[in-house]
Amino acid sequence: MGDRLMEKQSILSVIAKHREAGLIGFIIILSIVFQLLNPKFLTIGNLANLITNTTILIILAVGMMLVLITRGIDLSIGSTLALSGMTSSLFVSAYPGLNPLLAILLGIMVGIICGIILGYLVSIIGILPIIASLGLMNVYRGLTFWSSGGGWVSAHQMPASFKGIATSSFLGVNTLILIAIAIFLFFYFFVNYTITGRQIYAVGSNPESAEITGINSKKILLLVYTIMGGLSGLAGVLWVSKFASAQGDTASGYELTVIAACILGGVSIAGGVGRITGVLLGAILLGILDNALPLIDVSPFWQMGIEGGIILFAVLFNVIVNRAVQQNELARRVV
Amino acid sequence: MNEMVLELRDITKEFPGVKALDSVQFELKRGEIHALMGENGAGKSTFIKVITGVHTPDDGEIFLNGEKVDISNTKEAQKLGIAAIYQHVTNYPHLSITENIYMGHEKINKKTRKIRWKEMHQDAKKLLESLGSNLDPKTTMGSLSVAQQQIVEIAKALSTDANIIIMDEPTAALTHRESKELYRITEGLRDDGVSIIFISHRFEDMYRLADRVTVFRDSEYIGTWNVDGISNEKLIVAMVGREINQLFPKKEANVQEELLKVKNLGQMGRFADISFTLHKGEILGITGLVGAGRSELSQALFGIEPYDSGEVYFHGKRVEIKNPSDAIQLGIGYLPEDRQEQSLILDWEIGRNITLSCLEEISTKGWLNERKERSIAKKLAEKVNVKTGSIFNPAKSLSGGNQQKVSVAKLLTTDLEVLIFDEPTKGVDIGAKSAIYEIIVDLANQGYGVILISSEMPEVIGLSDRIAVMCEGRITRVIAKEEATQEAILEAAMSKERTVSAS
Amino acid sequence: MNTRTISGEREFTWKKFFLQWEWMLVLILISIFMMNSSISPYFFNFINIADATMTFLDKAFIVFPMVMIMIMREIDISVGSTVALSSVVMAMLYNAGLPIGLAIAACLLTGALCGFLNGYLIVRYKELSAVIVTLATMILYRGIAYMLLEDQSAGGFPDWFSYFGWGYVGTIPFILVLFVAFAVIFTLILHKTVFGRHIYAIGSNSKASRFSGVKVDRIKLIVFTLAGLTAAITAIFLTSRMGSTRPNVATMYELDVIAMVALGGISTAGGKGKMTGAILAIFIVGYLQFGLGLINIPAQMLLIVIGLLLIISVTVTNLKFKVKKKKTVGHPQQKNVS
Amino acid sequence: MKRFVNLGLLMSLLLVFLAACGSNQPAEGGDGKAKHAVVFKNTGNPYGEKEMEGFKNAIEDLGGEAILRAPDDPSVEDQVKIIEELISQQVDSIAVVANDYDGLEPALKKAMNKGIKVLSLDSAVNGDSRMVHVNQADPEAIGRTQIEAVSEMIDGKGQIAILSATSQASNQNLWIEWMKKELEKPEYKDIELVKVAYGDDLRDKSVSETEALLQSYPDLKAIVAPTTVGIAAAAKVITDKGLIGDVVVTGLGLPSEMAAYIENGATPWMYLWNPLDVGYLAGHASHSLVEGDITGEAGDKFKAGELGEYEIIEGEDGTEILLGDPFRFDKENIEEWKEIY
Repeated sequence: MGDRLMEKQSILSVIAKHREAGLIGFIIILSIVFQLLNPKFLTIGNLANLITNTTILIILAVGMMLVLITRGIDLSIGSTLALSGMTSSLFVSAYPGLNPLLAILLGIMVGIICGIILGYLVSIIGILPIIASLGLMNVYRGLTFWSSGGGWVSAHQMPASFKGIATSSFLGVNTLILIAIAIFLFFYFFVNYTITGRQIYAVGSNPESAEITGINSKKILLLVYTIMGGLSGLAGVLWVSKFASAQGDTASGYELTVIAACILGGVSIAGGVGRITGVLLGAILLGILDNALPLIDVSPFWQMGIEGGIILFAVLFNVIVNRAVQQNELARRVV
Repeated sequence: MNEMVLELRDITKEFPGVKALDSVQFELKRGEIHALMGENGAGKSTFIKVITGVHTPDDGEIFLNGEKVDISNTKEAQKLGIAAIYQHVTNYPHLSITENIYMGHEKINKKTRKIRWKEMHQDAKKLLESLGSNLDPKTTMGSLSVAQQQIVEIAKALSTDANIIIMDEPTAALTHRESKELYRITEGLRDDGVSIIFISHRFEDMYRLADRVTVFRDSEYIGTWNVDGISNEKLIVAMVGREINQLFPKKEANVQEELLKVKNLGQMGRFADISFTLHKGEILGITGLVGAGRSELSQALFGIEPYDSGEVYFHGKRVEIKNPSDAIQLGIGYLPEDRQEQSLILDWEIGRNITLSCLEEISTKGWLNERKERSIAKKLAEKVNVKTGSIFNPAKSLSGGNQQKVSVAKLLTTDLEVLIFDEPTKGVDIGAKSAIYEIIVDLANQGYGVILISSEMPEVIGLSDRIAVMCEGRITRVIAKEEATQEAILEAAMSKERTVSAS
Repeated sequence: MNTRTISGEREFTWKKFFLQWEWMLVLILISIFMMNSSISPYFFNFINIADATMTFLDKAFIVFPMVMIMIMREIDISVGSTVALSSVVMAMLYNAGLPIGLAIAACLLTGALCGFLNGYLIVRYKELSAVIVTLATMILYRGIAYMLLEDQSAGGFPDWFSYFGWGYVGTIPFILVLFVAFAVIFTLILHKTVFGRHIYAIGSNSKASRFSGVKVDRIKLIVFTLAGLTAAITAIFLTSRMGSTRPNVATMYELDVIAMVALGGISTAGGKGKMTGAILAIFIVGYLQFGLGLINIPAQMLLIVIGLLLIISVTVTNLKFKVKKKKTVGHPQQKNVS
Repeated sequence: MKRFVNLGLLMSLLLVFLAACGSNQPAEGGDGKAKHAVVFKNTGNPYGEKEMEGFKNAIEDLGGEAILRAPDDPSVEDQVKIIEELISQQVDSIAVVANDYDGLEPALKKAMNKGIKVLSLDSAVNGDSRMVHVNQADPEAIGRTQIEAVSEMIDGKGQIAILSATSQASNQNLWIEWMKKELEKPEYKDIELVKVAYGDDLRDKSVSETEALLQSYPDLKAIVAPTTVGIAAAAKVITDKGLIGDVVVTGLGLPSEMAAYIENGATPWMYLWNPLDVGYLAGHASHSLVEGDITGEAGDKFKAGELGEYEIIEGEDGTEILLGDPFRFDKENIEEWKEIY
């Protein structure tokens, strides 16, 4: 009896400590269920689709994680994405001979500018991130409509090289996937092995201490929003290239999906906590739901409800496990 | 070589509207422990921030090893070998011990700029071991006890190769035993040639540790003495500016009928089998080491974290206390340990703070009666003698002691019969301390039943009629006033034997 | 020690009185009226000014509890979805044969339940912030609305049902009358009752409030339920204005509402702000949109203008606040020692 | 205090700036020109821009003033708001491309009560809330041509799927119904409709729905997407996966967007009406309603400029004006049309 209690407790604490393991377990269970319901789920072709479609979410979620760690939030990324996608595609349609790398750079630049403006409002002026990014969300969205004059940039206006950004592949792997892997590895190194990366955690964990340690938290905040902007800019170009169409309402409301991925990945809204591997898994979990629900013939109208239910369940499950661990620890203390 | 490692001359620092330091002096010898004392608001904190480069002084000079230096930011202070351990623990709760130690001076690979985690973990482990701790450096800071965090803070200071370490109230949150451990570490550092500035309200710390003591009062320098050359009374006069004749006021012995009776109270993992009675007009002291379950017990009695077994009787009638409003309704009041976090709303006016817990009584059917509210607030603020001009000043404008008085005033608004004081003089300077003691005794004399929870033994012994000592979640002994000595209490606090309930 | 006298009368200065954010909002509102009258000949007549309120007051009902929620340092981003779900439930039950009165009651009940669930989860699982909980329920509630109605629209209400959104009391729109009644009630509750004072206390220091006997959990539960209930009221008005409903109505309403509350001077840092500010903000945003609509400004310009208005006004409060802070907060401990 | 005044000035300045922006717009009401408004589903939609342009051309030819409006996202709430604003401006007519069949009824009824002529075009509102509807295509004709086309492309046998929008705008559902009816005919007995998928008119969703279709039905021969977003997304997926020739895509699409796919063969041909003409016809209808030439009753006739004469007929719900058969876009003519819209 005593042994069983200990065992149960240790399993629980493992789950609590290694949130990623829990997520992987959940992903595996879901995959098995989907595979049983539709054997086409675990095929190379479908998995490639799944990953390709999730790359943009992963790229954005990595940036959002940094923002959330500093106790911030960025609601403007959907609009930033649309604006940079629109600007770069307008640009390539005007100069079709342009190197696609330049288009990517242009998109990133637009994103960075959007990010710097938000970062400035948050860090220097001191506006709360939720309000500042809410305002800018409207402004950037308006600018997107305005810059295109109400039109779309569609497939035939884009040179093949530009559309190729998202469809080409290197060594048999889609470029999008490669970009996402590169970004993931870069930021994995950045947050875990660089001083600046750790300072982001420090600012989110305890801003006052950070001040005393001599960390320039304003600079860190500015940096974090700039990175988020840059990543949204990149995502904008990839999005437009992938769908070969730039519209005013591109990615409207997408910011909430990104935040949901972070939350599923164990990032705390209260700051200081979040691991990049967790975020990756959170994004993949959402990607699986998006990919598999249509495959197993779930009515499209049920997808949203199922997603909401799973997010709520995952979040509650985490809390309940943590509580059980604490209870167990208390029970072990003999009084 | 100069005997003085650090000298500060005529340091002045002004903030808009406040002169925080007015031309103060300070000298620190190599390898000495120098106590810095003064009431809250005397300018000690600002002074430390000047030394560590958080604030730049408006006027005055700083000499390090005889050379004039400018310390314009914290990085520079660190380079000069100055480190500080602040009063409010300033760490990163979500990060590992290693990171907390090395934040700001991480070890990196010069070429790749990559953080060398392995090396840092190893070094952190060594540092901790040198301080006699076997904590795993990968543990997250937030899961440590305050004393353990304190050790990490010291390790952090050592990791910068500091030869001047400033400790701001390091013992405030420590138990007796933990304090002793800290003394040992501090003395060890001194013997290694580190100079230490030690700030504390506890006279005990100073006598035990310091070689010399410097006193500030009202932003001014008062003087420096050798510790063995100054008496307790003289020091108090230096700090307070007047004499305090009697710290513990005399209490009438008018213990009356039974008020509160607790039987076999327990809460999983925190405390168990707690039984005692409290009478009208009695002060029941509860003490013990940190972690003995004192605060948990008092919070359970007030319904903050409800108990899960046992019975509570009030005036002989069995009652259930599930949340603070139940307790207040019954007539049990609670003065929390951390007044800034748990009692006061610092942004609010003093008056609103005072009336917060009695709004139901002074309103009619839920509608506020602001006139009545004002008059009650004014009356009570005057009763506890808050030093302020108007009840509309914000609570954050008050000193710690006066904030505590406002917290006490909050308890007097409602018809309470039992008052629980949880560490009422923590972080309060000696002047305000005596005022708070006076209030507590006065309340007991008026017929309140008072439960006084404190880790300061002189306080418990000086005020209580009976003292219940807790150890690891249980009451190990109940000592009557007459038999109460520090030794007796300590013995009970460390014994694991259980004695009969305190009825 | 001799007891001193402490002043118990509040000092009143005109400067302090006029230096409130709400006066700034009044100024902005007047400017908007002036601007609207100058740019469009159709604006300045009683009928249009009154009728305009019909176009923006539907979501305004949610603003009242949202002010309370944000003062308590919480947030609710599920209100838009709650509007959609309660509206869909009402329409479906009516179409399934329930009398309209009962369908309306069901709508209110659905909204209240949604709000209650939010509040319950937030109070029960304190580790979870309100953003997380309401983000999840936001997706969930709208998801349920889609499950119920798929991509259909449901309507066919009796003629008198359109009275809510289109009817008049004399020459004043019914919605405006009800809004004013709500505004008065909620303003009084927030500023003149124990309940309201407790809300401010919770937002300023939740722990201290609990230690002072404030029933924090109960108050949060009530306010979140109120948010759901007012979302259902919004649903009734919105449905009445459209005569039918679909699962995707009221998208992004939560952000509109939060923007109004923020513009009204309520900080998401909690404990600060007044109901009057938020009420003024409703009319500022509403009339600005209406006025620009009268000159047929393109939708994208409208987005930019609203976004800039929010940012500029919050920047302004922030700068004002910073200046004040510099003056008073140097080192609180050193102050007022005597 | 000074700062406060400054801020006040700043604010007023902003508003004056806005006012200046605003006054560039033709807002004068008293010059006797009739004012005709058109409200599209949402802004930033090139199809809508063309439709509104056609409307504007017609109105300006006729000497009226055209007001073009669209909310920033395709919601009924915002269209109601815009209609209310138009009523306040005392326009003479309102033509709407509705986001919901029933949802605008109270707003449009209020407009009609104030003497404003109301019609719908493209995406209809119900019969009670309009005087007449300008129907870009006969639903029966659309359903029929789609099935005829797909049958010809796959030689009359194999699996097909439909990729629709959310179909809330009532159009798609109606067309799909007609397609299903058409499929019941004996000549299509070898064609199997395996699934109707919904891409919600979102790029990403339409792409993943298409991918799901391809995964689930490896023998799929054709995808019919009667929505401009869906057809472009489906054609893109087919192109990217190198399935050109194995799976064909057809449906209703914008020439400018689909040019690339018609040229590469992913979509051999497709259909659409000319949105300029839809708008143009609606403009003339608005004018005729305001002038009193027609009342919206079946049998009324009016001249629509270069499009010729039209007659109002009785539709399923209310009266309609039919533009004509959908127009076929293929390799031959796409070059010429892709620049137009």
